Amino acid sequence: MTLSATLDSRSQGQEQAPLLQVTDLVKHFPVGGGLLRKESPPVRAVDGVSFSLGRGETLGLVGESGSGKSTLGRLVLRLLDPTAGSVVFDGQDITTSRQSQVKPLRRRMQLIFQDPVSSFNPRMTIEELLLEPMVVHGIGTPTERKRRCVELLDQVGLASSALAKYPHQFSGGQAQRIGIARALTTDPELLVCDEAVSALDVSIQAQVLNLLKSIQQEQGISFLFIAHDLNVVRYISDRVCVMYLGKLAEVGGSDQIMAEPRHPYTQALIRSIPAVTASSSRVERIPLQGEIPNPSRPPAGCTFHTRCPLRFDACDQDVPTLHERDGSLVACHLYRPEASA
Amino acid sequence: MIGYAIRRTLYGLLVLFLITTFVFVVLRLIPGDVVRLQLADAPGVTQAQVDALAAELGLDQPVFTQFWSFISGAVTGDLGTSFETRLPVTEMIVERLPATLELGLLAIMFSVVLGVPLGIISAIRHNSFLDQSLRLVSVAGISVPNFWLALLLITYLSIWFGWSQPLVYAAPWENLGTNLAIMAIPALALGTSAMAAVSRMLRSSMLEVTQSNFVRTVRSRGAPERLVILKHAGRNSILPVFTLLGLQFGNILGGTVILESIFSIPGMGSLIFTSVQMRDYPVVLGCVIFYGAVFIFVNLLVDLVYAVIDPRIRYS
Amino acid sequence: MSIVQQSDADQARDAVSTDGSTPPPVARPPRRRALLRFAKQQPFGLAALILITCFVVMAALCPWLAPYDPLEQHRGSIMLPPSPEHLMGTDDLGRDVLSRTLYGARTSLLVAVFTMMLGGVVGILLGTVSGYFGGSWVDTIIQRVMDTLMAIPSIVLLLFVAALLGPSIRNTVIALSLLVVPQFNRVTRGEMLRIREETFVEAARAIGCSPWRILTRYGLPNLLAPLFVLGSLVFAGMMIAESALSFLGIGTPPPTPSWGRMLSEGSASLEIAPWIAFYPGLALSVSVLAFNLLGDAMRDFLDPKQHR
Amino acid sequence: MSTARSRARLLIAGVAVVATTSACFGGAAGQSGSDSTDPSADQPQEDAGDPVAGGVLQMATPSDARSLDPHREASYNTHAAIGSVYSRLTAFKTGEDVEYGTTEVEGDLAEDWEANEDSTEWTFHLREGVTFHDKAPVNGREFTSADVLCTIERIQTLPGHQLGLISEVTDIAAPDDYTVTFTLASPNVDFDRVVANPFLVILPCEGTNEEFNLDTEAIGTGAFVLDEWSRDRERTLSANPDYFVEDRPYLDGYHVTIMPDAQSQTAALRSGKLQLMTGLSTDARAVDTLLSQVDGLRLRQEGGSTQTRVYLNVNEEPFDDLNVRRAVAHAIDREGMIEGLRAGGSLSGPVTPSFEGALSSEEVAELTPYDPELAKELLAEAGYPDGFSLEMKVTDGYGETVVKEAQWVQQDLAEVGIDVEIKIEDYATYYGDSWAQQNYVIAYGLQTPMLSADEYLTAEYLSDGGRNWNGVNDPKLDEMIQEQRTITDPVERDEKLQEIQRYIITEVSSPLSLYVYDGQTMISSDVQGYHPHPDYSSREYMNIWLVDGGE
Amino acid sequence: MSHGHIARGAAHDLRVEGTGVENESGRVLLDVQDLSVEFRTGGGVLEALSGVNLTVRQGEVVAVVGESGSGKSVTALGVMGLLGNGRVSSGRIMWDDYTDLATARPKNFRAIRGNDIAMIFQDPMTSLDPLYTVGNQLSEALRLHRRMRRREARAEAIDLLGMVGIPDPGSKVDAYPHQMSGGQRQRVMIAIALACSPRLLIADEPTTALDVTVEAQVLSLLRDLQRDKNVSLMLITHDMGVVAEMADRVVVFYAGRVAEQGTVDDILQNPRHPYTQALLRAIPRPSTPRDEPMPAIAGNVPALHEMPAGCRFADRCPLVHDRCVEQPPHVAISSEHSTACWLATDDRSSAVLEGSPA
Repeated sequence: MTLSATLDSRSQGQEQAPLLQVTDLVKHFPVGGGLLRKESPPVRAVDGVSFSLGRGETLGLVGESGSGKSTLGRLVLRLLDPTAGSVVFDGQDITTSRQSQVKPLRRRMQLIFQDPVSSFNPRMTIEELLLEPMVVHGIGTPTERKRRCVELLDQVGLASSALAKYPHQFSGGQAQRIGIARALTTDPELLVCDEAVSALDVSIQAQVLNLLKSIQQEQGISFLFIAHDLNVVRYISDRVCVMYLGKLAEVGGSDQIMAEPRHPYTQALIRSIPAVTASSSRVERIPLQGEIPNPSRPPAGCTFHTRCPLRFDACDQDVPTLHERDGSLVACHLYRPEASA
Repeated sequence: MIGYAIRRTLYGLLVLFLITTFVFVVLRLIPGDVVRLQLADAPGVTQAQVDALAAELGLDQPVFTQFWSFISGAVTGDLGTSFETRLPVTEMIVERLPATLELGLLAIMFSVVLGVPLGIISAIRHNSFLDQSLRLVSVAGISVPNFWLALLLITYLSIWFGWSQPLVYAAPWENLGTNLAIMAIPALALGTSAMAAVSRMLRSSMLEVTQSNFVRTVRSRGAPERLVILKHAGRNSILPVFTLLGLQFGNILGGTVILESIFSIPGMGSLIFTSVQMRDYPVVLGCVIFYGAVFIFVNLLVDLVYAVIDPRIRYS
Repeated sequence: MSIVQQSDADQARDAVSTDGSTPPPVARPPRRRALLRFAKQQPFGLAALILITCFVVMAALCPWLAPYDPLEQHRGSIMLPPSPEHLMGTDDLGRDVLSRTLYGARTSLLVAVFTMMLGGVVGILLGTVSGYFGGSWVDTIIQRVMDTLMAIPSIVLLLFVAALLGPSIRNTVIALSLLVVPQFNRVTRGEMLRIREETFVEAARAIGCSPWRILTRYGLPNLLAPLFVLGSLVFAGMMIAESALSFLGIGTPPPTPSWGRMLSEGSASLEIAPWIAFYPGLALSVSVLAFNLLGDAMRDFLDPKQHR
Repeated sequence: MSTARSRARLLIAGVAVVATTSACFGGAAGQSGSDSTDPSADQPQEDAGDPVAGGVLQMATPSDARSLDPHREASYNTHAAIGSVYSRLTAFKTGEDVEYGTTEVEGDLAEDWEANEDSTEWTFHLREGVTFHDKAPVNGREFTSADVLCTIERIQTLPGHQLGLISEVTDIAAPDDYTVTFTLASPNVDFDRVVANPFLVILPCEGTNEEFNLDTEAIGTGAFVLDEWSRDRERTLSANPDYFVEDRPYLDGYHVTIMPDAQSQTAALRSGKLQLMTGLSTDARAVDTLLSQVDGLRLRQEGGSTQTRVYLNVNEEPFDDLNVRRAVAHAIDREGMIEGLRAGGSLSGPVTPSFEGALSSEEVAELTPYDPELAKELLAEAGYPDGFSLEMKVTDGYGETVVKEAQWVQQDLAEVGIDVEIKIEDYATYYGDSWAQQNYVIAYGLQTPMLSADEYLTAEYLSDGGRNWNGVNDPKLDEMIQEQRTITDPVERDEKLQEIQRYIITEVSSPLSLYVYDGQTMISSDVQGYHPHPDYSSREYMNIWLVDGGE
Repeated sequence: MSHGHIARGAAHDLRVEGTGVENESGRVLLDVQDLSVEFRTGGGVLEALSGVNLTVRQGEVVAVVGESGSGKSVTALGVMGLLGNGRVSSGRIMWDDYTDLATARPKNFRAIRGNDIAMIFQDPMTSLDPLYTVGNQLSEALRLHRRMRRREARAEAIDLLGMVGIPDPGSKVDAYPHQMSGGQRQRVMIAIALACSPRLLIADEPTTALDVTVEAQVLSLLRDLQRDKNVSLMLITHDMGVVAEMADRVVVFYAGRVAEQGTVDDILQNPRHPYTQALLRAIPRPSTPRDEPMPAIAGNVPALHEMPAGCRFADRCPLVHDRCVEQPPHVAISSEHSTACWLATDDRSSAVLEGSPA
């Protein structure tokens, strides 16, 4: 299997072109700068990431804060301009197109935020919020739009009495339902969920996960699901990408990656999750040492080598690339073809 | 930190240049002919005399040349010569500067010494009767024009108590008592609104800080309220007050223009006033540039103090 | 003279209207009851509102309320103390102080209103542009110009404009606007920079809203609260500034009654006819107080941190 | 002098003062206005006793001199500042028994003097043993005729009013150290009065040679030594121990504080910090209040000579019509203005009434009575039965009172249908751009005194007069003015002058001189011997003494 | 007293009984009895906590779990006397059996607060004063309660920083909070909290703001310190994983009340309250089937101003029945395990059987 074939979605079959194809995407944020100020080295938020996302597929994206996963989500939606690389959405390269050309695509891809309330203009009612995307894209007549609002609320499990209220009058879970409803107004094909359930309580989180899943099943939407909770990501995703310092560490099927993590970082992540088990089965965890380094000064070689319990000589010199290993893609020198050979 | 200071200074110089340009242009546009004004006392002057005076004052040159020669002089500290007194402007400013600075500083001191405790008390006793009364008092402080306050004080202090300020201004190093007796009332009139502003600002920033997480942490440590308020809440909430004071200094400098005249204080404020009236361009220009420089310097100082107090700024 | 409280700008900016990230514990009552809630929570604010209404009514109805023509000099009754005939006495030209004070409300309010309109619009416009292009050269240029305006002592700036254009109500408005512009610019820019970083703006972009739509639907409505607060504080400052200008003889020209002008005329006879300056002084201070209190009250009211 | 003494402010006062043309009475100054002195206030204190020496007098003035150079600066402030420091050849008499504003002179540096037959050659015999103040670089050396020569020669090189005063001097010689001879181009019987002019103070040669800076230093032979001058703050003067007048000055010195704000001055007077406050022009009520508040405070009211005026530009419609100008003149209630706005004053024609050859106030009143009905008729006659609207330029540089007067005039004019809108200009604009450029239709302002009736007429009413800023161009008037200058008989000349003024009032009627207002001096009870002269010199301060020597 | 005693003050009674087994379970340090807390807001008075009972014994780790708004943080702040504009409307907070913290004078309170009881807050980024070095803030606690001299305090501060695993503590002592990462700041917070060797450490969501890898570090540190110093730990969290890993006993909050409490095994293995049961089911685990919907709890937590009169979970409860309109009592299932549910009373006999202490 070729590298690109593995990166591609599998659930949808090889012959169909993926909805989203990301190739060597790079985003550097300048630090400082200005008329009289020296520029520091840029923050390498995303540093050469490639993946694809098939129609109706859910791709999970996990990593610690500072790994660049949110930036990646925004690059995909062209809310940020990439430094290099390309994002092809349904055959159209959106990295270089002008904003006017991107606008029609906006109705086909939407974003769900971690904190729904702050993603709503506090001065708009729920109705105004839900109407907004339709108005912007000129969808439907006023009556149709209004009807659609009620439908959407119903779909996410809220009464139409919510229409006249303001965002702050809702609890976190309700607000996230509204966020989802808003994202659905334009019948998108791609939803980027940026930590969409992270801030929710467990009982509500489960509700929202179920809602997202049912929507996907009904409408065949593709999800790019960004989160830091591996259990949540595993549950909702078909495939999972593990990110570390702007690069992909490992890509694989979600069950596979949880059961047999290859990359030492993935292993450490999984080990770090406290398990809900009885006191008798408690195990003392040996936590991963240190914290994620400053992305403006990433370590040389494998960026994980500073914390890696398995590091060896090559790690601080050579940058590992993604290699296929037993159906997963791993960027680690341990799994270099020659090493395994 | 040093880079920061240098950068700020360069911006300050840029603003100073803009001020100079602005004032220069405005002064040339203002109606009223300085040459004619100067010759008002000499009836029957001839055109030749007018031209000679214009040449003497350098007013026969094209405006751009005048501007350029002013700028090149200003860079070396030479702000030109007064049309009126024929004295170097720099010299006149240096002579007038101490009084204005003192007045300004006294007003600031007054506003801080009174405004800070008022603000703290208001914040601690948030929403109490005391807080409400103090707020009313401080808002009232802003609501009375300072010139009006000054005139009321002058008139009624002398009518009711037979008190008037000493006749002659004395620099603080000449006679501190006299100096303070003269400066007290104008500083009070000038500082009242700043005082009110300080206490209002401190109150609101203190309220915000006392509700912050780290103050809760300090309290959880069992720190006495005094320590909480003075060390932690105080230092954190005084930061915006510094910025405020920097900006207030501009107002106070402006206020000296009226108050110095009312109180016969020989400072730059009264100098500016006459000089505008007399179209004494070099003096006006010099004074405004100087005021601007002082304002910029004070605000630079405020920013540096800010950086000293707040380590987050120091290293950015 | 402190023409404008710089602190107002800061405080107004602090009055972050509705902080989405800290939802209040209780769902807020609907908006139409806001006035009632305001009245309940801010007794000073309510008093201020009532006072301001009185002054506005005074200004609007002065032709009907004033017992005399404010310009008419009653030659036989110069500097008369308050009496049933002249409730606030007469001034040094024999004009009725009550009538002049009433008409003065009109001048003072008009000057402040027009100043706010002119200076406010320009300031908000520049601030919006500056904030929207925050950090770019456009922003830098606007900010340096604003710095320049702020670094020139306000009274000197006013002297210049007055000398340049001559005293008149129109020119007073122009002069005072120069002081207002940087204030509004600063607050607007700061708010714009803040709003620009708000998640809901990103959400709007994600939806496909145009920059214009974002500015008008998301930027301005969220700016309004702090600008309203600033407005009322600046309004108070402008009334003081107008009086200072008139006091210096470079503001409202005679014989138009304005409170500042009346203060100026009356202060010469403060000892012999205190009523000439007392009533306009009182009116000025009380109305400035009212606007300040209103601004304070609005700030407290709109600041979610203050009533947790 | 001027004017701006009301609260107004601030340093505007200084502007107004500088603005005065020739801010001094010349030798031709006439009698004080008979109606302008308050006899009771001017009486000497009854039990003041004999003068005693000692003490320092505290006084205040609203604005300071810009320069101390008497030849470069013409302002009142300069002359008041140095009047007691320098001496002149002769000086106007002052004193308890001397009439205010007399033109009689006495010797100052000159002990005696004589003229030749036709008064074209004047010889002054100088006092011997007079020394300059003991300050470097003059160091108390003796005064000689050389100093007079230095002074006169300097004057001849500088522009300014003082040059005009001695323009008829063709030659000046010093036969010896104590004799100076002036040769005049034309006869002048009053030359001894000319040299009494404060413009002609005698400087030491060190000053004219620029060995010290005349702008900031004054070293003379006067009764007081200028110890210290700090601009816009104070002047400290101490008694000259070697002053040539015996037993003078009484004071150990005097101290002048510059206090621009009238309120502050009054406060200081009330609290006893000030003993002498001059140049007031306040409302009678304010004066009364002050007098009642402070024990022993006395008022000295002096006839003024600054005219209040309405300027009408005869080149502009509608004031190109004499009837309109006359209508304006009749419409203004001038006596009411004095009563309502000033503490005292007298109606004035083109020439200030206290001047020789001037029309009396009574006659002025008769010539232009206050008569709104007549004004309306005149307007109707001129084709303006419904009046008209105009903008009236006024400067606040003369102080708040002038602005008030303008408003008074505004209402008076409104009553006859002339609707003027007041346009306030700052002094520089008013003077530089409006008034002197004839860039106005109607204006309200002041005219500070000139030197003589002749000067008023020639400067302002000749078609090519230096200050003819009203557009007056009347060949007949030109002829009359030229003619009076040739008349040598004083009585005949006075008659001619008065005839011209009647003609101006009735046939030219621009500018309209309204009145001159009185100046007031507040004197505290312990100050005695203050007998000023309207020449604004402060020479007479040598006669001031303090009760109990200021103890 | 019978195990099945039904009363509002059940937990209190449990404690009384608990004192009998003091030797096994340790001395009771903190005893919160029937605590209610209300907040005054613009919209009226809101009861954030009603009738809460819980105890913390010497050396044990008590986890307080619940969803946001359930009152677990309010309980902690109530114990610390840091309620702000809230106030204790009823109940007692007994410290070490002799001081009622709910009514203690500020001065006495301060001696306990920070000294005997210390607290770690959720957000390490904003919980340190940005203007002072961490050393300064550490020394402040030491100087306040242990009357140390400046130099002494500094040396101790360096030791403490080393103890909480800050690398190079000698130089980090002079660092400002903003120069540290979130994990390091939380370590500093722990160091400050431990500075005066408190007997009870309250940790309010100490790892919520941290990444999983750092969370593991901090939890491991807390556990080690707790063991080494024999400190009692009241751990407030919403994460059942953290509970499972750390706690000896668990108190489950729901909507301002205690729904259930017991040993960690009682709660995880034998939850008796329908809420606890549902909560445990709703947690995604590695084993959760991906093709089935998550077992979610329907509905939302009621808002403070619209609390139902009876059982507050009734609206969402799959087992709701008629009696739920009344407030259920605390039912003791075993000496440590109790729950506030009518079902448990009906099922008392079995409860006693199943819940008997191990």
